[in-house]
Amino acid sequence: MTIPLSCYLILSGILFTCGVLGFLIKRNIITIFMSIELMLNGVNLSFVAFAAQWHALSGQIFVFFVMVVAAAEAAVGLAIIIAVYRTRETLNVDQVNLLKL
Amino acid sequence: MTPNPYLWLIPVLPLAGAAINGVFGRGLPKKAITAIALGFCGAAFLLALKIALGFSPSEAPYSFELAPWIRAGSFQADFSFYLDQLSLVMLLVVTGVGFLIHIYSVGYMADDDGYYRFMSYLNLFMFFMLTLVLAKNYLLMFIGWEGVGLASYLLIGFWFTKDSAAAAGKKAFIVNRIGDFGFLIALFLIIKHFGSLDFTRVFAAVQPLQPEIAGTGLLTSIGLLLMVGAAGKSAQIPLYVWLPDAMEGPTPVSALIHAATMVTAGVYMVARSHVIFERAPGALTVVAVIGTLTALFAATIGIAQTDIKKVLAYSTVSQLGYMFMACGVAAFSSGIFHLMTHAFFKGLLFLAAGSVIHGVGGEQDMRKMGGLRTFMPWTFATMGIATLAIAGIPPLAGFWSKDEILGRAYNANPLYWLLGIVTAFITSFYMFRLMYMTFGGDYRGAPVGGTHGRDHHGHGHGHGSPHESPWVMLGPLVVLAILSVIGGFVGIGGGFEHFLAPVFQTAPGMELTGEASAEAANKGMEYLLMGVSATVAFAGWFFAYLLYTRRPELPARIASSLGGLYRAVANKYYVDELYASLFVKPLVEGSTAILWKGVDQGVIDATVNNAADEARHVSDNVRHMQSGNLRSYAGWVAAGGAVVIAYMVWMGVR
Amino acid sequence: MSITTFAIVSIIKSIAVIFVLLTAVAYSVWLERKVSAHIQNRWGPTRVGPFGLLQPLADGVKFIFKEDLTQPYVYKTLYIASPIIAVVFAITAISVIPFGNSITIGSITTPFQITDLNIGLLVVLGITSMGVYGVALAGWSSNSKYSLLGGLRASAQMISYEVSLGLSLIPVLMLAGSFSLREIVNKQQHLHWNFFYFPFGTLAFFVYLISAYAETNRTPFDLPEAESELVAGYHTEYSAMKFAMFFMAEYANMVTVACLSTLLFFGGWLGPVFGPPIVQSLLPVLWFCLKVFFFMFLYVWVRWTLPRFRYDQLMAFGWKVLLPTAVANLVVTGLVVAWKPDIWLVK
Amino acid sequence: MHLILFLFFGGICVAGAVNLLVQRHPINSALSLVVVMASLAGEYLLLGAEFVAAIQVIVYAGAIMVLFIFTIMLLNAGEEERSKGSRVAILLGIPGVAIGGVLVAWTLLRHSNTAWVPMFALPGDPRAIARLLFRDFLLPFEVTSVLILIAIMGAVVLASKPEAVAPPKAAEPTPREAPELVASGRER
Repeated sequence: MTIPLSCYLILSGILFTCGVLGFLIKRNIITIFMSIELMLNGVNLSFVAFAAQWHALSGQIFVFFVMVVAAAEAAVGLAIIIAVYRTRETLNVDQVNLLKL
Repeated sequence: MTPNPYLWLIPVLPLAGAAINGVFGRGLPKKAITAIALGFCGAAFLLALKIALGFSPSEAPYSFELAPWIRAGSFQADFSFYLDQLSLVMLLVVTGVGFLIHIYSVGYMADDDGYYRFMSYLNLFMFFMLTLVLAKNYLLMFIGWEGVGLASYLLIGFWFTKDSAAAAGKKAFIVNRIGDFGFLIALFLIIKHFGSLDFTRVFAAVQPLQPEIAGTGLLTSIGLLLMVGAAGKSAQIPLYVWLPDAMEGPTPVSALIHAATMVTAGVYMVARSHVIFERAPGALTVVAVIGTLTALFAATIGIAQTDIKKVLAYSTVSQLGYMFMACGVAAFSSGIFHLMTHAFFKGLLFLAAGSVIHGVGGEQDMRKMGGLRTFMPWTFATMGIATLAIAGIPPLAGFWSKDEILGRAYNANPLYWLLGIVTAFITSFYMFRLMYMTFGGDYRGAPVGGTHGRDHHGHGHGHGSPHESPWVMLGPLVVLAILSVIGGFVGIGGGFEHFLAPVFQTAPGMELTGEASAEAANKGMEYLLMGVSATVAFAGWFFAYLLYTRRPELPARIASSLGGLYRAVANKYYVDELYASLFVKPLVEGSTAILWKGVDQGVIDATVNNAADEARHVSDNVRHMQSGNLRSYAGWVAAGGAVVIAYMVWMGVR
Repeated sequence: MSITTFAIVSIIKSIAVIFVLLTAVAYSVWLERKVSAHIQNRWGPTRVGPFGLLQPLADGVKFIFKEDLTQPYVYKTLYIASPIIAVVFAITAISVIPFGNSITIGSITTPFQITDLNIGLLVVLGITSMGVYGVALAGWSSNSKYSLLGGLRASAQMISYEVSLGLSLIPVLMLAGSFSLREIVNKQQHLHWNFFYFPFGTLAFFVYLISAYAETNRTPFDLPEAESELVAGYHTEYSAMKFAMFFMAEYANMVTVACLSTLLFFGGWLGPVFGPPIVQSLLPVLWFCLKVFFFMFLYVWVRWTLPRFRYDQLMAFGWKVLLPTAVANLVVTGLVVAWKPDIWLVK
Repeated sequence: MHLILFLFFGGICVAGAVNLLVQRHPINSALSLVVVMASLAGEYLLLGAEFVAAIQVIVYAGAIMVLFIFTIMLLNAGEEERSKGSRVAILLGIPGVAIGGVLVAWTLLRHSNTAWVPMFALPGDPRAIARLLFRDFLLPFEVTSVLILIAIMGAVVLASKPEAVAPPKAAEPTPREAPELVASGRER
């Protein structure tokens, strides 16, 4: 009942790549934000996998920290999105390319 | 005596006064400013007196270390003070005369807007001067040296709204820099060869060296460089030009800084370094020659000046020349003796001149004075005493000190003596000329009042004739007059010299010709010389009387008959113009052409500008990367990430 | 026990539990109607069966045969998916709840629990937190103002109170030192129920209860479906079986909360046990059911006693009163556990 | 068994991730992300990190993603517009991602037979994790709590209406749940 570590890592890589791709091709700022979360999750998976391989629980601790950061990031990020939407009335990042209103 | 542990307080007290007045003075009432300035300065004076009374020669020198300052390897320079007979004399002169002049300033500057500033600067000057005097090493001395320069600059340019004052301040500062340059190099040489700047350690290292009688060497170079510094600070040829201009400052400043104390710092420094000079006869000769020439040279200029303060300024230069002459013939204690008496009578002369200027409403041209004897009797009396003193009329202070110098000079080289006697004659002449022009005859000036004079302090209340100064100004005059009368008696029979002897004693077998022959000079010779100098002084008086009271038309005739010579003298031998065309103009033009147009614009600015232009070009092209589009940023990041990954994989493969 | 037996037993247990749960849900509706009627001096359902006992059955039939309206402007996939999500998560949550000790039938001994996880409590929390999606998506996909407002209110309220809820459970975990529900119960032997650890246990219980009421959108926190302002909140546009699913989800959640209250604060199935072995293994289940029944009754009682909050009051209460209380309680409990005074911790 | 479970959850995971990219409505993307996270929790369970799995569900799926959906509902985000924004993203970014991904995958596959991970390899016992978290990682833990606090304040300031920050109001609700926001978001 064992599988190679690289399986997990490849899965994690696929998730990460999907996140990057989402960042590149998505126009909706919320979806882009979700892509970031996807990348974070991909990284989390590799953390846990490495923790399992090397029998070091600190890998899992890192996951917690990543989650905390993700939560903080989500709170602030979504607040920013709301603020942006209020001023620009759009969520399309292609239309939000000027700092000036 | 217990060496006073509060020695360090003497310089620090005026500093505190300066700080308080300088920081809070603007908002303080005038009385508080006065109290602070006088209080701190007076406290320093009292402390100095206390130390002097408790001074016992057997325990001197006494040194006190306040705090470590620079300690790098074996090199060491601390905030430490040094008290021996020499610095004690200086201490008393500086604090005493300084305190009197502080009191005088209260009256003199009473109506000035910058009163707090003035008092703060004066106190600051006191601090630096006392640091200079009390320093135990050359570095701390240099701090004081530069500090008095700063205070002098600030005070000369005290009325900085006046162009001439500001220019004079700058001139004094810059000319002093030349001297300081020499001083600094001397310090470097001392560090290099003796590894220390501490007086005792340096002198202990110099002591065993042989005098460089034939030829020159290290000590000669150090001595010459020190002399350059001293010439700058003490206004000797060729760096004397700043002192007459420094008369732009308020008169108390002229009295305190440019007559009594700061300008004598050079003499003090040379005397302090006597160990070095004694072993460098070449340097000593240079000192003597410079001193003698300066004395004569400045005195001749003094004849033709009409500005009362300028006359005194050239007189100061001349008297400083005497002091250097004394040092140059290794009669250091005579130099210091003359320094002290000179501080009394020259300070008095300046203060009295200030009183005169004050009384006639800011006029400084003697041709517009005259007959003031009746208007200001106290000023006349005190100034008369000072004039007698400086002219060398026995038994006043100047006679004793000047005579001692001349006697020593005669022993060293009669030529010095001859020039010195001529100078004494000229001195006597122009001083009495000043007296007759100012106080004799009838009043030639315009009615005083209304217009504010050059010294800015014109009186609000108009009055028609010159008037006597208030007692706060006359008090210091009287005290100084008394000192000018009796100050010379300490030197009778070599008392002063014996007091200073421990400082200037030389190692056995090292007596120089001047010193040695001075001991051997017979009494008869001495009295003869005394008689000659007294005669010369009276002769000068007589000539002045003749020319300016008996035959007032003579001076003009003499002047016209002398023609070019007179014009040269009146124009100070064109030295300023010479310096301007010789040094200043090439310097300015060189700086403009090479440094400004060539280096600054051509190289530095060009580099900066071209770099900026290039940066703008590059950024013009690169800025398209920063489109503001989030996704294109992500694209760049992804591409960059790919590069990084590729690099790392490639490294891993390799 | 072989894998096959394990699988068979598990399947049997799951079916039984789901059946019991659905029945309980149905009869808690009946209970609610009855109790509220009696509180209001009415009779409640009486027509169908004795005391109206068959009323739930009739309701079910009615739901099934009603016309299932799907409005043309809804976001269809999610409109259909959200009631399913709601009910699935509500029922799943019961899977880690232990009802009693264990029972031995023949050679097979199995606990009264579908599965015992050592992070049981976390699983319950996780599953209930997923329940928000059903409500939120229902509100959004209906494409109606009332629904959207109801959905927004519901999701905001649920995530807000989930914080207090989680924090109120931590004292219990500290006292028990385990996430396993079974172990938490076993630590409360001899009437050392967590509720009786005054004050922090008691306080934690009340914080938990209030938060749980808000979590399940029950009065006085039933703002999401406040009929006087939002018609019916997030399920305004739902009818027939889809509406029934939300209904079931709500009552299933209530049951879960009641079970958790019992397990965490009131000693679970613990109670006097006697008699032959089969009775000994069934009696705890009875105690458990009685306690749960009490909490179900409490729900109804509270509903007809307290008025509804205003929405800003609800939020202010949650963030400014309940959360600080829970945190303070947490700190106190932590200190006590670390200090271990015998007065409180008799174990 | 392990492989089957891994492939099962992994398949769901990848399907969810791809769906996130394909879907044009943000709410669908969000739901696919929830699916990804839930199946990731399954993967964590396979690795034995049960506590991480539970937290993953509670925090990520239960809180963060709810926040996302909440925002989508609040802003009433519609279908994505197919605007042409960036050539760079297409011309540089996607090849970059492709190259990076391929390189990483290639590297991983080259070393694929080095380490094998058994099922439930490292039991992430809550007790052990707590011990580690509150002893060895106490400082980072406290730092992250400060971070969270700052994030909360930032979110409140950013999301509250400009005029809502200054004037004193009775019982100011937390902005992201504020009813007036709900109303205004809907009205737009």
